[in-house]
Amino acid sequence: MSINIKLEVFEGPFELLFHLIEKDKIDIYDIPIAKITAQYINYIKMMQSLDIDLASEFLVMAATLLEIKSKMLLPKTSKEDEVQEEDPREDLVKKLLEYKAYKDISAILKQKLMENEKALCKDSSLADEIIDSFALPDRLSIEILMDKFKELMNKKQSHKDLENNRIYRDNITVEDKMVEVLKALSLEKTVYFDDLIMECINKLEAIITFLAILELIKQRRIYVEQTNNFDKIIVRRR
Amino acid sequence: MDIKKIKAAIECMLFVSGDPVSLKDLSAALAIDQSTLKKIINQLIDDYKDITRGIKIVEINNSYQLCSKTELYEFVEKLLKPKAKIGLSQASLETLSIIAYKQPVTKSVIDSIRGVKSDACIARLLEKDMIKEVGRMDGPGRPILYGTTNTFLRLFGLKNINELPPIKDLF
Amino acid sequence: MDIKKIKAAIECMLFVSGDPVSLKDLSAALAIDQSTLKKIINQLIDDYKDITRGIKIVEINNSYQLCSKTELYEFVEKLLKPKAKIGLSQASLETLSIIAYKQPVTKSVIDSIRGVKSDACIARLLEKDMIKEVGRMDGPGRPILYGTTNTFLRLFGLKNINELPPIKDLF
Repeated sequence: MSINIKLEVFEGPFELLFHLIEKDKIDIYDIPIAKITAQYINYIKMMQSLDIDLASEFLVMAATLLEIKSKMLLPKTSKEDEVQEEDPREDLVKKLLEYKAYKDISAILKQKLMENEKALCKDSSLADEIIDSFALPDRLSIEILMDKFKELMNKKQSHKDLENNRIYRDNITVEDKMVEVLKALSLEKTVYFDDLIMECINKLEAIITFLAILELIKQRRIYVEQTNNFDKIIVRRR
Repeated sequence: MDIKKIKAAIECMLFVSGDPVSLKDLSAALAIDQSTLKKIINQLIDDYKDITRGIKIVEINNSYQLCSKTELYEFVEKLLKPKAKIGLSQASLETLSIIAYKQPVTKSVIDSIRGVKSDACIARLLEKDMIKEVGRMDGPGRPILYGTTNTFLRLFGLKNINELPPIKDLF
Repeated sequence: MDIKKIKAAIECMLFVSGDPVSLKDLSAALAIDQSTLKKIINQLIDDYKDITRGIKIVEINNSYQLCSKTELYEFVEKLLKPKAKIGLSQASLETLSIIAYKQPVTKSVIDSIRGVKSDACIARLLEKDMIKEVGRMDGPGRPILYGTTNTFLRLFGLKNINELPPIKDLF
């Protein structure tokens, strides 16, 4: 007998909390924290028992909920204190409301996108063609070319950093590079070793690329060949 | 110059350019002052509403661009086969909403509002030219500040950022 | 379908396509027989002759394409000239800068750095004698390697390629 479990996947802890709040039609300004905490932790336990990777953010939220719960259990010392003391739930509620505002607006924006993305424009290649047909001046400044190249390489660098989930100062890892090399090989059966190196932004990245290729060869996930001495080295996927 | 010819010249320039053209550049090319030109362009925008026309002019940040009419999308779809739609996930849409309303904004602010890391979403939005780096914040690490692009405005049918639907006032 | 809407749909499809579209493809997308459609397109071609229009439909081998009107070229030139003081589009300038610094280099490396196809730019740079084929890479496909020309050196005032200004942190 098979059991069907319908499990909703939540992007983050706020989304999960909102699901729990909406499910029980709870007043967001007066969240029964003990009940919600229990439900939240149950959900996390279920995910863990199913071996689903949980983002650390979910655990941070569980800790936050427990902290609020314990604060609310503390006896109030006097009536005056009660007036001054702020509700331990206040911060959480504020954050939940802010998140909800953006979640709601994203639904409205989605609607707008669905309507307007059907309006297509024309690419600008015709203008490029006309501009390129103009005569070149007698003398051009080399700085234009250098600036353009720098701009391109910087743009590429920052995109790469984001794709790899790294802060821009952090160094690229061999593991990152292995994934990149495999990705390149998933698009084309072979790539040139030279191309992999030439695309690197700096020496460090080139060295890491080299290490990643060695590691992939060791793991027998790629192989490398060279027909003759001094020929271009070809990297192939297995 | 005859107003009819001005209209033709505007259409011609917008067609060739493909990209949005600023009122300023149009005004320089036509040697007509910007406020007169703006009136003519608004007339032209009305002319395009005619049922026999398949294209329209959209205004984005004081620039103008030719686009196909949305209501004729079905024909484009039949002709050019299903071209991939923009396709933004819920997570990317949330990230984009936060950037749209809070720009210029850093990744850590976005992360804190969403309660999760937004790196992948930001990378996708950059790739789709919906957002761009608009500078760096002073202070440690000099984090990147993000803002929306003209592509974002066009795809969401907004003339400028002030046309965003009002968000609930919470704070 | 109403003839007015058909005209709008034709304009819309030709605009989005950019390239010539065959009568056959248009007829399939509109579900109208080719001979009826041809009559409507001919009417549309006449409509475009109106003085307020800046574009026209040209027929090439039973295919149709939208083009800007030649008599309005002066405005296109006035619009684009200031943007292109150096006689190169942004796209071609990008391509040229990569070839200058990374030569000899294959098209696939250029494409990967720019993130878009560079075929048209390479063709136009070859035409302007700014770049040339300098050989082929060994291995499958034997892709063409590009490098800069003497014309390039002369225009940028360089004696040889080693005089390119060095870029820090790159090699």
